[in-house]
Order: sequence, then C-alpha cells, then structure tokens
Amino acid sequence: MPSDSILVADHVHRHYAGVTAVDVERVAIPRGKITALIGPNGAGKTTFFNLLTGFDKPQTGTWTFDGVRLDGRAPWQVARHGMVRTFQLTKVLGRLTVLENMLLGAKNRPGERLLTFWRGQDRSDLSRAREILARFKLDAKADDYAASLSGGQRKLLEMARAIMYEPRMVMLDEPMAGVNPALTQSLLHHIKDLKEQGMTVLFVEHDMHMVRYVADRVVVMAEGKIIAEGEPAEVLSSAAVVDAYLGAHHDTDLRELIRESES
Amino acid sequence: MIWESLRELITPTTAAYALAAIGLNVHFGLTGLLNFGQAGFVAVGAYGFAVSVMTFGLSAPLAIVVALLLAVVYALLLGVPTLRLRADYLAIVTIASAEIIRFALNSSAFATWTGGANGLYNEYSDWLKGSNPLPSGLLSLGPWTFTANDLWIAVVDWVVVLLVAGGIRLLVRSPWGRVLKGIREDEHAMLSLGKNVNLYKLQALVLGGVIGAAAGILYVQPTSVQPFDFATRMTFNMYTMLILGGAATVFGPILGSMIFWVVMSVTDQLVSLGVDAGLLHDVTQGSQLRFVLVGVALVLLVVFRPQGILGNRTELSFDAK
Amino acid sequence: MIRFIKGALVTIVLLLVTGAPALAADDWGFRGLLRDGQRAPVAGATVTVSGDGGQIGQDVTDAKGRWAVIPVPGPGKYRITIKSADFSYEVTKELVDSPTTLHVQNVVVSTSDTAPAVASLTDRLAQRAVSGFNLGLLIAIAAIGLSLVFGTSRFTNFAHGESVTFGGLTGFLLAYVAGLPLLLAAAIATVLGGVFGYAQDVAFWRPLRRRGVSLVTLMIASIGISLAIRSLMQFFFGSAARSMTREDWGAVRLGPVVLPATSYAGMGISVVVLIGVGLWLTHSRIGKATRAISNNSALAATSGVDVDRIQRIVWVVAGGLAALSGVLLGVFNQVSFDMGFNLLLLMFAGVILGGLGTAFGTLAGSIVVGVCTEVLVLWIPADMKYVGGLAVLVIVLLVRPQGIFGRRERIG
Amino acid sequence: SSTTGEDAAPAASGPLKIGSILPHTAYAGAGEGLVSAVDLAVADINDAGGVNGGKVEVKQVDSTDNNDTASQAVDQLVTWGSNVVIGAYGSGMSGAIIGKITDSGAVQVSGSNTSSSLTGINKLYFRTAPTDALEAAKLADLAVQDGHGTAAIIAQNDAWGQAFQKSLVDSLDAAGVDVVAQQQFNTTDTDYSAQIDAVVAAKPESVFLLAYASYAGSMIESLVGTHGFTSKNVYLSNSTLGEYTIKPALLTGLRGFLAGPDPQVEADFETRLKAANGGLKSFAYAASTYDAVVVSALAAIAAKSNDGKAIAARMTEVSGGVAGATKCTTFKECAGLLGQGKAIDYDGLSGGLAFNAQNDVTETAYQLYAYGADGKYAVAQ
Amino acid sequence: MTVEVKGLVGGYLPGIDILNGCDLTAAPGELVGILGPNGAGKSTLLKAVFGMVKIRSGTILVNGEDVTGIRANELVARGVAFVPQNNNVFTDLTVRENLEIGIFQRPKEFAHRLEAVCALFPDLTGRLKQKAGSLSGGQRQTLAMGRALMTGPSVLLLDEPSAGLSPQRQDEVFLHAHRIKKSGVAVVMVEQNARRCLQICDRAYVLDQGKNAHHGTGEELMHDPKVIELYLGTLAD
Ligand SMILES: Nc1ncnc2c1ncn2[C@@H]1O[C@H](COP(=O)(O)OP(=O)(O)OP(=O)(O)O)[C@@H](O)[C@H]1O
Ligand SMILES: Nc1ncnc2c1ncn2[C@@H]1O[C@H](COP(=O)(O)OP(=O)(O)OP(=O)(O)O)[C@@H](O)[C@H]1O
Ligand SMILES: [Mg+2]
Ligand SMILES: [Mg+2]
Repeated sequence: MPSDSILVADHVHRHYAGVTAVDVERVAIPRGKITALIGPNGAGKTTFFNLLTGFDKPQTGTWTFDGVRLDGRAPWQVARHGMVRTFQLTKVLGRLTVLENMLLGAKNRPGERLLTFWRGQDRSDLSRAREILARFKLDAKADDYAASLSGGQRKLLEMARAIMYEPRMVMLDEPMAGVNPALTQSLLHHIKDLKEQGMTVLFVEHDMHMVRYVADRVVVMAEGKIIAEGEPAEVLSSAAVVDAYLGAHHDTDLRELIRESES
Repeated sequence: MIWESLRELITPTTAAYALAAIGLNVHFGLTGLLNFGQAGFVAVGAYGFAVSVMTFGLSAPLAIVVALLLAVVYALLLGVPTLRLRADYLAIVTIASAEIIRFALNSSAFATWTGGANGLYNEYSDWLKGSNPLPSGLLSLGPWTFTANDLWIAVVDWVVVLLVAGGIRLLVRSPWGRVLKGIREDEHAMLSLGKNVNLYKLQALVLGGVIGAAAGILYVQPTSVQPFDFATRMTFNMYTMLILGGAATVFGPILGSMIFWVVMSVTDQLVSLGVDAGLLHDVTQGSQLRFVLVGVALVLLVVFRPQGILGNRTELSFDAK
Repeated sequence: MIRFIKGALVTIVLLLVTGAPALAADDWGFRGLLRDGQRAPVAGATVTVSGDGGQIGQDVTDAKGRWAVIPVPGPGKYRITIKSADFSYEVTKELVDSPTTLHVQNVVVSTSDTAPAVASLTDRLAQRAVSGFNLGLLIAIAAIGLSLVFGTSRFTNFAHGESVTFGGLTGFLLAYVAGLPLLLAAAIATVLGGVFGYAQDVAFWRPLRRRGVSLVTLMIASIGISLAIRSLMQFFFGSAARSMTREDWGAVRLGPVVLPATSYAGMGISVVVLIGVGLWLTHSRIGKATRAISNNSALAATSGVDVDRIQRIVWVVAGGLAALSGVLLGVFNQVSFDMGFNLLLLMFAGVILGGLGTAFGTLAGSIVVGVCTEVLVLWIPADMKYVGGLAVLVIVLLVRPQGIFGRRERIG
Repeated sequence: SSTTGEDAAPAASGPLKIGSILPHTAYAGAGEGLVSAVDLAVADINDAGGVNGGKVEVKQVDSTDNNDTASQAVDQLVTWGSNVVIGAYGSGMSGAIIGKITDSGAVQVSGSNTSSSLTGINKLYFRTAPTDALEAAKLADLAVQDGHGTAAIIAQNDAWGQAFQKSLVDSLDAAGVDVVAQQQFNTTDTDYSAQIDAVVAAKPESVFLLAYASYAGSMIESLVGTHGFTSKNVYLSNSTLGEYTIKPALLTGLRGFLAGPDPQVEADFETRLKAANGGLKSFAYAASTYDAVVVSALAAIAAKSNDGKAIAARMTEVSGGVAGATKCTTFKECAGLLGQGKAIDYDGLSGGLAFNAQNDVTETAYQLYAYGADGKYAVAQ
Repeated sequence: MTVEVKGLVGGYLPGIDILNGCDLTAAPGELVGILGPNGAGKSTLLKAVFGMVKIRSGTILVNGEDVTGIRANELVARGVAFVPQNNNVFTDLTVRENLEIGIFQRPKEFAHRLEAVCALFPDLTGRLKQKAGSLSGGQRQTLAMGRALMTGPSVLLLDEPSAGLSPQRQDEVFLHAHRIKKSGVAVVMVEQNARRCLQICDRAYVLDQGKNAHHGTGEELMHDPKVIELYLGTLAD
C-alpha cells in the first residue's frame, strides 16, 4: 500500500437486483502518480467511478479524497474538491461550440454566478482552452457545435474539458478508446507532463500499450473485486491477470494465431 | 386590412406576451426546462399585484414588489421538488401546477380576495392611467387609432420589455448563461464539471418566473384580471411565439409575439372580408374558420422556418435530446 | 333621482292598495312551510305575523304544512310566531323594497334539528371509486394512443384530443343522426378513427419528420393542428354539446353503486381492448419495434425495421383507440367539439404517471388519475376536481421521478 | 401623430354605428342567439327608417372566450368608430374591455351581463339583462311553494354561475330552505358525475341546475335517468332552458323562468331567430340583447346625435325615466313617438326595462316555463 | 455480395462536404479495414452507405445494383448489416429484445440465430433479460455486434467494433471477423486499433479529410513509414 494516498476507499459495495457490480474492500490511489484501473468487461470499473464521483450511490462504503470524506456528496461537490471524471459513453454539450465546452470546464469563474455574471475572465481561460484544444487536435473545430464531432473527437473533447478544470485528480474512463494511435501517443506525453505538474491520474483502459507506457501502478478488478495491484510489468504478467483479462494471445500476432488455427 | 392588423405589433397585449415569452425563453430556450406552466407565473404576477392593490389596499409600487416576491416563492415551491424530473415529466407537472393555481383562483372558495370567476376589474391600474401624459380620448398614430390609455400603457410596456430584453442579452452572453446552456445539453456533464446544476436551474426558474410575473402585471393593466385568461392556452401561445421567433435567441420572443398577434388579427380580418364578400354565410361560422386559419398558419410557419425567424438552422439540425 | 321617484310612487300606490281583498301580484306578505325533522308536514300549527302595531294576520298550517299571511302592510320588519302543541318558534323577518327580492317572503321552518339520513361515506366512496375507475379506463384507452405516438416518435402530440373528439362526433353521426345501434356505431367509429390517424400521419407528421423538424417544433405544430382541427369540427358540428344516442340501456344498481348500463358495457370494452393492446405491445414484433424506434430510431432503421411503416401502424392504432374512447366518453357524458381537448391534460397525467411509453404503465397511471380525480372530490370542492388528480400526479412524481413503471437510467 | 380632442368623437356626425362583441365560437354556442338578435334588431331599426336620418351600420366581431382576442376585436370596433358597442357576453369580459370602449367615447350596452360587480362601473356602461337575483328569488319561491324545505344546487363555475349561485343561496337561506349540497362544475370538465353523485347523496327534495343548456343535458340524464330523481323537482335557470337531444321523457316537468312580459312575444321572437339561424339551441339573453340595440338607437334619436356620450345621457330617459312617458314596445312605435316630441318608456321583449341610477335594468317580468312530454318547453299552466 | 462505393461526396450540413470523393470496395470473402485520424470521415462513409448522410454525388453499389439513397430497411433486406460507432444498442430494450430487433425482418429464424450468436458471444447468454441500458461499455459493444450478426449478413459494416473491449475480447472480435469473412461475407471494419486490424485484414484504406490517402494490403500499410508516423504511432513497438 503506498504511503501517500490521495484517495482511499473502504468497503465499497454496490449491487443491482442480484448482480454485484462493485465489491471493493479497500483501494488507495497514490498521490501524484498515474494509476491504471483495468479489468474485464463488466468488472465494475465504470460503476466504481460512478460511485466515487457521486453519480451512483453504493449500498455501503466510505472514501476520503485528500483527507476529506466524499461519500454521500453530490457529483458537483466531488468535482469542486478537485476530483474530475470523464465518461466512457461521452457526454459533450452538443449545441455549444467546442470552445464553449472547454470554457465550461474552467473552474471558479466568478461570472458563472448570477449576481456577478458580468465578471468573466474569459481572456486567460480562452488562451488556455485554445492551447489544450490544439494539443488534442481539436483547434480547427473550436467554433463548431460539439454535436458535430466524430466519435473519437468527442472522447478527446471530454478529456480536454476535464483537464481544463485543472483538477487535483483526474479520472479518465477509457480515454483512448476510439482515438487514433498516433494522437494517443502524443497525448500520453501530455498526461505525463500533467503528472509532473502534480496531478494525480486514475484511468480505465483496455489498451495495454498505453498502460505499460504511462502507468506507475495498476489495479485490476474482476467481478467487482480488486484481484491484483502493483507495478505494471509485474501485474500484467501475473497468471491471474492474464487468465481473467488479457487472454493467452494478447502478445501474439493475430496472423500467427490464424495460421495456427487453420493448420 | 393588413395595416389595421399591424397595430398588433405594438399593443400592450403583444408587449406583455413578449415579456412573458422572454421569461419562458430563460426556462426553455436557455436552460432546457420544459416549463408548460408559464401561465401560472403570469397569473401569480397579475393576481399578486391586483389583489394587493384592490383587496389589501397596497400602493402600486409595493404591490409590484409583493407580486414579484410571490413569483419567487412560487418558483421555489415548484422548483425545489420538481427540477430533478426529466424534461417531459417536468412539462406535465408545470402544466398541472399552473392549472391548480388557476382552478384555485377561479374557485368561489377564495372569491373574497380574488373575485372568483369574475376576477377583479381595473381600478388597480389607476396609478398608471393617472400618470398618462397623453391627451385623453382617441389618438391616431399613423393608420391606427388608440385610446390614450392604451397608447400610454403600450409605451410603458415596451420600455419594460426592451429593458428586460437588454438585461437578458447581457446574461445570455455571460458565463452564467453559458452554464445554463450547458445544463440544457447535458446535466451530468455539467455535474462532473462541478456545476451545482439544481442551483442554476432554480435560478433560471426564478428569473424566468419573475419576468413572467412582471409580464402578468403589465398584462392586466389595460384590462381586468380573470382566471380564465391564465389557462394552458396562454402557455401554448407563448411557446408558439418562442418557436416562431427563434428559441434561445434574445429578441426571438419579442418578434414571435408580434408575429403571433398580427397573424391572429389578419385571420380575423380575412374572415370579415369573406363574410362581407358573401363567401361565408354568417359571422359565427366564419369566426370558427378563423381559428382553422390560425392553426394552419402556425403549422406553415413552423414547417417553412422550423428554427424560427431568428433561430439558427444548424443548431436546430442537432436535435435536443 | 329618477329611481327614487319611481320607488316612491310604487310605495304610495301599494299603500293605497293595502287591505284590498283580492290577492294582487304586488302584495307583500309571508308564506311558509312547517315540517318535522323527517320532512313530514306539520299540520294544525298556528302562525301569527305581527308588526310594530301588534298582530297583522294569522293562519293555521294545512295538511301539507303550508300557511300564508298575505297581505301585510308593506316593507318593514315583522315578527312571525309559530305555535303548536309541542313546538314554538319565533323569528323576525324584514320585507325590503328592492328590485332583487320578492314581495312575498318564504319562511320554511323545521320543528326538529334532526335531519333524515344521507348516503353514508362508504356508499359514496364506493360510487366514486367505480366512477373513477370508469373515468380511468376512459383516460387509459384515450391515452394509450398518445403514449404510443410518444413511444415511437418521442413527440408530445397536443392534437391527440382531436382524435378523441373525432371518434365522439363520428359516433354521434352514426348513432344519433343515422340511428345505428350503439355498438355498431362504436365499431365503425373506431375504424374511421384509424383512418383519421392514418390521414394525420400522411398529411402532417411524415412530411414533418422527413424535414428533420425538432421535437419541440413538432409539438408546436401539433398545437396549431389541434386548433385547426378543433375549429373545423366546431365549424361543422357547432359549439353545443349533445347526447350520443337515443338508446337507453337503463341504469344498473350494484349495492350502493348506481351507473348507467352503458357505463358497465364501456368498462368491459375498455378492459378487453386495453389488455389486448397491452399484450400486443409487449409480445408482438410490432410492439417491440415501436419501443425500439422510440429508443433509437436511426438504429432501428439500420436493424431492418421499416420505421415509416411502424409509425403508420402506430398512428392507425392510436387514432382507432382514441376514436373508441371518444365514443365511450360521448356515451358516458356528451359529445362536443372540444370533448377530447378537455381530456388532454388528464391523458398526459395518466401517461406520465405510468411512465412514458409503457402500455400497462399508461393503464395503471390513468386509473390512478381517474380514481383520485373522482374520489378526492368527496373532500375537495367539485370545481377543483382536477386538482385532486393533478396533485396526485405531482406527489407521485416527487416520490418516483421516473413514473410508476419507469426505470431509472444508468449514467456513464 | 395627430390627436382628436375629447369632444370631437369622429363618428358623431355619420350614421349610427353599432358594434357588437359577442362570442361566435365559444361558450358552447350560448352566444349565437345574441349575434342573431343584434342582426335582427338592426334590421328592424333600418326597416323602420333608421336613426337620425341614416341607416344604422353594424359590425359584429367575435369576442371568443378569451380577453386577449377580445381586446383585439375591440380595437377593431374602436377603429371602425363605433358609437354603441353591444356586449360583451360575460360579465368578466365586459369588465376587461370596458375601459377601452368607454375611453373611446362609445356607450357599451350589454344584454347578458348579470354580475353585480359591474353595477355603477362606468357612466357609459348599461345593461338590459336583469340581475340574476330576482330570478333566483323566484326559483326559491317556486320550490317552497312546491313544498320543498331542502335544496341542492349545481352551478356552472364561471362569473355567471357563481353570481347566480350566490343569489340563489341567499334567497334559499332567507326562506329557511336548507341547502344540503352545493356543487360547481367547470365547463371543461369531462363529466359531471361527481356533482350529481354528491347531490344525490345529500338526498335533497329539490335540485337547481344553473348551467348552460349545452352542459345540463348529461346532468339531467344522470340525475333524472340514472338516479331516478323526480324531474318536477328539478329547477332550471334561464340559460338552462334550451333544446336538448336527450330522451324527452327525462325532461318532462322540468321548470324555469324566462324574462319577458309576454310568452307569445318571446315565442315569436324565437321563431324569427330560428329563421335567421336554424341551429340555435338556446335563446337566453337574446331578447335582452335585442332590447340593448333598440334602446340605444332610441336614445340616439332622443339625443338627436349619434355620439356615444350623448346617447348615454338619454338612455335612462327613453327607458321610462320621465314621469308620464308613453309606453311603447317596438322600435317603430317608439321612434314614431319620439318623432312627435313625446317622452317614451320603451318596454322591450325582455320586459319593463327601466335603467336605474346605476344603469342597471329594473322592472323585469318573469314567466314560468315547463318542459312537456315532447321535450320542448312552453309556458307552464 | 460485393459492396462498392465510388467517388462519394457528401456531408451532414448543406454546403459542407465531409466525404470528398471516397472509394471503397469489398468483395465476398474479403476483410477490408478503414483507418484514419479522428474526424477523417470513416464513420461518415459507413453511415452514407446506410443513407444517414446527404450524398451529393457518387454511387453505392451492392452486388452491382445501385443502392444510393435506398431506405435502410431495404438495405438490410438485401443482406447488409451495420454496427454503428455510438448509440448502437436499444437502451430501453432487454438484450434479448435487442437481438430480436436485429432479425426483425425474419422473426421465424430468431431462435436458431439466437443460438448461433450466443455461441459466438457467451457473455450475452446470461444477460438476455437485462436492459441494454444497464450494460457496461464493453458488454454493449458485444451486444451491438451480436445484433448485427443476427441476420447472418452477406455484407457486414463494423464501426470500431473493438473499442471498449478488454484485450481478450478484442482479439476474439478480430478472430470472429476473420472467420465471418472466410464464410464468404464482405466485411468492412473501421478501426483505431490499427495494428490489430492490419494484422487480419486483406486490404485497408487510410482515410484522411474525406479522401482515400493510402490504400494497400495490411502488410504493406503496417510497414509504410508514412502511415506509421501519421496514423499508427510507435507505442506498440
Ligand atoms: N443499473 C444496472 N442494473 C443492472 N446491472 C448493472 C447496472 N449497471 C451496471 N450493471 C452491471 O454491473 C456490471 C459492472 O458494470 P461496469 O459498467 O461497471 O463495468 P466496466 O468494468 O466498466 O466494464 P467495461 O470495461 O465493459 O466498461 C456489469 O455486469 C453491468 O451489466
Ligand atoms: N452530425 C454531424 N454533423 C456535422 N458534422 C459532423 C457530424 N458528424 C460528424 N461530423 C464531422 O464529420 C467529420 C467526420 O466525422 P466521422 O464521424 O466520419 O469521423 P471518423 O473518421 O469516424 O472519426 P473517429 O475516428 O473519431 O470516429 C468530422 O470532422 C466531424 O466533425
Ligand atoms: Mg466501463
Ligand atoms: Mg468514427
């Protein structure tokens, strides 16, 4: 267990009409590190995110973020504490422009209060938003409605918007699914930069190249439980993980596999 | 004929509806709250004002304050429990609430204060009519004839409408307005970005409701306060205006109200022409045809300009959820 | 001033006439009725009317308990005493000269405060509950179409009430004007209602859908269409409400509940039709397709569902059911050009309460709305009758924001 | 913009312009008879030579049941230059538009407003409809004479119904009749079973229906038909007396009062109205609306001016406000008398018709009507 | 059946073309990959085949017949199946009902096809009664694929079928695709999991800005340095 944890969750249990989705005894996310949460489909990763961020209520469970109890809080309160998430099934604000989506990501804007609505600070936010958009290759789309984005672009916008918030911890749910590999690579650098600047990252991902490349730590979930935890290299080679998650062939070229099966 | 109908561009009724539609636009166009009970807010404003003056003898400025405060209270009562409903459910709950208010105002149970189905007659507008600087009698303005009171009330109304529209324009373009639009698109996304969605929705509900109540005060100045006027039809009319003018635009509701009332008047004139020309054999039946024309005209306007006059076709092509 | 002169004249004339033996129309006086607590007339009591100057007249109540002391000298205060063996009563009445009162005043007196029994609360509750159930079924059968259309197009059709009216008016033409038997008229009206639904789809909704018009815009269009159709029906049918049929099936009493036989027949038809439609929706392929289209019409199309065809079917079914409900409503009450429009809000309430887009939900929701509307009038004034149904709607949604049968959506 | 001063109302010199704002499309057709009555009155006036040397012009606009559209319609009448405006149908709407009409200098005469809240509201406002209070008193009196000591009321929940109900309750209370149930219904209700059931449950001896004919049909079916309440113990308001499409047997014996000096006059008038509009179901307030037109035309003749204010100043006078005036009952007759310089007392189709100091009508005569076995109403024997 | 797209020009909004003359051919028994950066127009191309995009010029042929602008349900009747990228399940319907809609036109074959699909995706078997809206991301993706396979199509258009699946499942999807094409189906697959895709496809197009930028066999493209730099990245090496 890492000594300096930003998020510690205990006894988090969530079941739906007979199905147990999440049953986590204890998990701790190290501060200033990148943690990958992996596990088979339906393991409960997204549900766990939903619980931690207040979008769903667990049957039992407590957790603290940076020393503050966050269980039972509304999602917006969770975000205000610096824990910002993205959604696996993207949620862009369709009839707002991409740039407006980004500006909504910025936190603590006095102009967002009804009584001080004229006090915007768009200028500094604008330049930052454009900078991030450029990095996510969305700058050309800045003034288009977000509803017109392609599937991958939505993922990118969602991630960019979360980063715009400058959270203490960002929780990304399969950020790179559907994102072009070349772009993924450059974005991973950016994520590493963010870590250098002190941001904690927790992400769910099925792309093992990416996990190996950026993660400092890997947590594996299966059937709602945490079944393994540790350094990426070590965890990803453990038999249990290969068995439950990666499958025997994940490092094999598919051509060989086909050739084998056909011969 | 068309000249005569164009007077509707500036009548007090047009102004009052425009104002109420501006309020509704804050709810629906901006925040995506499908409020089908705007007539309830208008009623609260109208009755709040008229009852304060006529039954409790308050002075007009005080009565205005009371009416607007009542709208705030109503918005909170309505909003706190219901804002978590999904859009189409909210629509029906707001209709229901507005109808409950109207039934109560209409009921003889409270007639001592409200006048029941009779309503209250317009002594409460003496403060406004008394301050009329125009010469009394009939005044003609271009091709139109107005009574002095109507013209004066129209002037006052339009000043209010333009002031409010200007204020809304500032708000819409502010970061606050942007948050509302974000909520209209996806509440969960906004929650994940730390926005207190319910608070914003409540603010929007209160703001739009207070504007609706202000419209109610204007609305009853030239006439009387009667429960029947605040039926669901009033809200329907406002939605029509909003869609005609262009939802989520600042001047759409105003333009929409103007178009709506001109269309209402033109159809009436058309029917009169038909009767005069002997095409329709009697006035009563002709009047029924008039509403067929109104209905068809509205449908045609919507078909040929679905985004409204000021609306954005591109935005419309991305259907709201 | 003028009025004063007139009044004075009348008074003078009256004073001159007083005492004349013939009973003139303008005579002042008192007349009354004396009965016991059980409303039986009390005969033989003495009634005395006296003014300031003492007794003016006297009468003895007859076999029907009636008495009269006419004339008396004119406006003013009079003391009336009624005496019999075991009863005595005295009251002061004033005759005023006003254009809104009569010269002869009535004095009805009861010798005892005990009133005859009225219907018990349980009896009334039973009657109201059955009526409410009846209304609920009517709402349900009308609202299923609304719910179906919403289910397939996500579009709130404010013109649905006109389809109900269409059924009512067609039924009237067939049953009342053409004199067909009621059941036959209902069947034909239902079929014609289906045609009407089909026509609406072809004329309005398909073209509008093709243009990619947004849902709210469609809704506004439906408001316009509602107005147009309603006014057209008024044009042809007139504004008055009329009876649906000359047939009289009589009334049926079941315990404390009395309803016309037609109501029971209507309930029977509704239940059968509703269960049929519900099963059709949940079990038939088309029923599933409607739900698929409602959920994601683009995906339904790419899965091989002919979206246009299904929507056409839905409009036909919606129109037919609405028409049937119109006939039933017309029999239950009356037909008029706005009968469906008036039911619209309750239909919405039923649909929403059940959870949008589910057939059995609509049925349950409508019955809750119907029963609450009709039962709560025992406690709230009848002119606020709908308030009961609507308030229940609000309260249920506060507890279950997704409606009775609706499900909460998963997030993320 | 140019202004015209108060004293130079534009149309004072032209022909007498009578505008009407009556419901063509609303209130379940209850206003249609009034529309025809206005046409009929104007035709009668013009046949008799018109007013002040010219034919009377008429413009009828649809009040609808909505004050917004009514206000538009009044605008039309004002622009047209009406000297007299007949209407509105409901007291509520009259209250809403009275400012606009009287501001324009026209005189407003309603043949159907019965609410006491309009009493004395404006010098230029008159009405020829008697207040409901007298009718209510007569109905109560009738019930007591029939031996009923308890009563239930079903009343339409609008300005007219609420006012009528209040008057009726006052009359019944004054007589000592126990009002055991008071039920109101909204005209937009889907059914009235709740009201009927509540009334039946209270076991009253008499039931008063204060509802437009259009709504009362199903109430009678339910009350008399389903629940077996004796029809002769059901009492109707003037607006409830109308043509029904229900089984005639259910109607037989129902009674109510209509204003009017002579049943034959009323019957002739109804025949004439039917000739103009065969679809009429209810004639309530048609006669008083006819009188409204005629009395204002007579006032214009008396004033020798078509100006609204001048007409208003003579209204009381021609209604019989001068001692020794000659009674007359038709426009032709009255206009002739006026032409001879005589003071007149116009007694119209609806009765005595005399305006009091507050411009309300007094001296109304009532006739009792009852439905026969054929389902039609006629003067009760 | 062969699917052939020639010189397709079209887009969503008036005046804005997303596709600028795209070509695509897939013959029976052929697995064709489509790669490209985000927003290149890959999904638009597939949607265009299904008539969900306004086509301004160009033709779409299925089995030699012009099907441009044909209604989606008729295309399905001809044996074309499509798995969209987003919103690809009926969230309010159960898994079973989703699959039923999948073979809406031939209800009699449902039971039989259900068995076949459940055999391919055993994950679904235990969840037939669950609402699709409550499925996890990967489960939805599996269901979407299963729904498309219900008809036993002769042309299969897949938009990122492996997105959101666990590594093991991803491999299975690719192997399934391979097996399906072997059975004589023309399979078109848009993928961002580019290397895996290139490993199994016979041919691939690289789309950029609505045009075919590169075209070749999987092998060729996998080793084309330009393709690697611009589209594939080096992470997996
Ligand atoms: N509302 C619900 N009702 C019933 N079951 C649910 C509900 N939400 C989630 N589940 C089930 O809980 C399990 C966990 O789902 P979750 O979305 O958390 O998985 P995941 O780990 O994110 O998977 P993936 O990698 O596919 O996204 C799944 O089996 C899912 O079907
Ligand atoms: N509904 C729409 N309206 C307008 N433009 C759109 C719409 N959908 C997509 N676009 C635009 O069309 C272009 C191509 O989108 P498409 O979805 O085809 O991309 P893609 O190649 O599938 O990308 P990805 O790999 O991210 O899924 C993008 O620039 C996108 O912004
Ligand atoms: Mg997930
Ligand atoms: Mg795509």
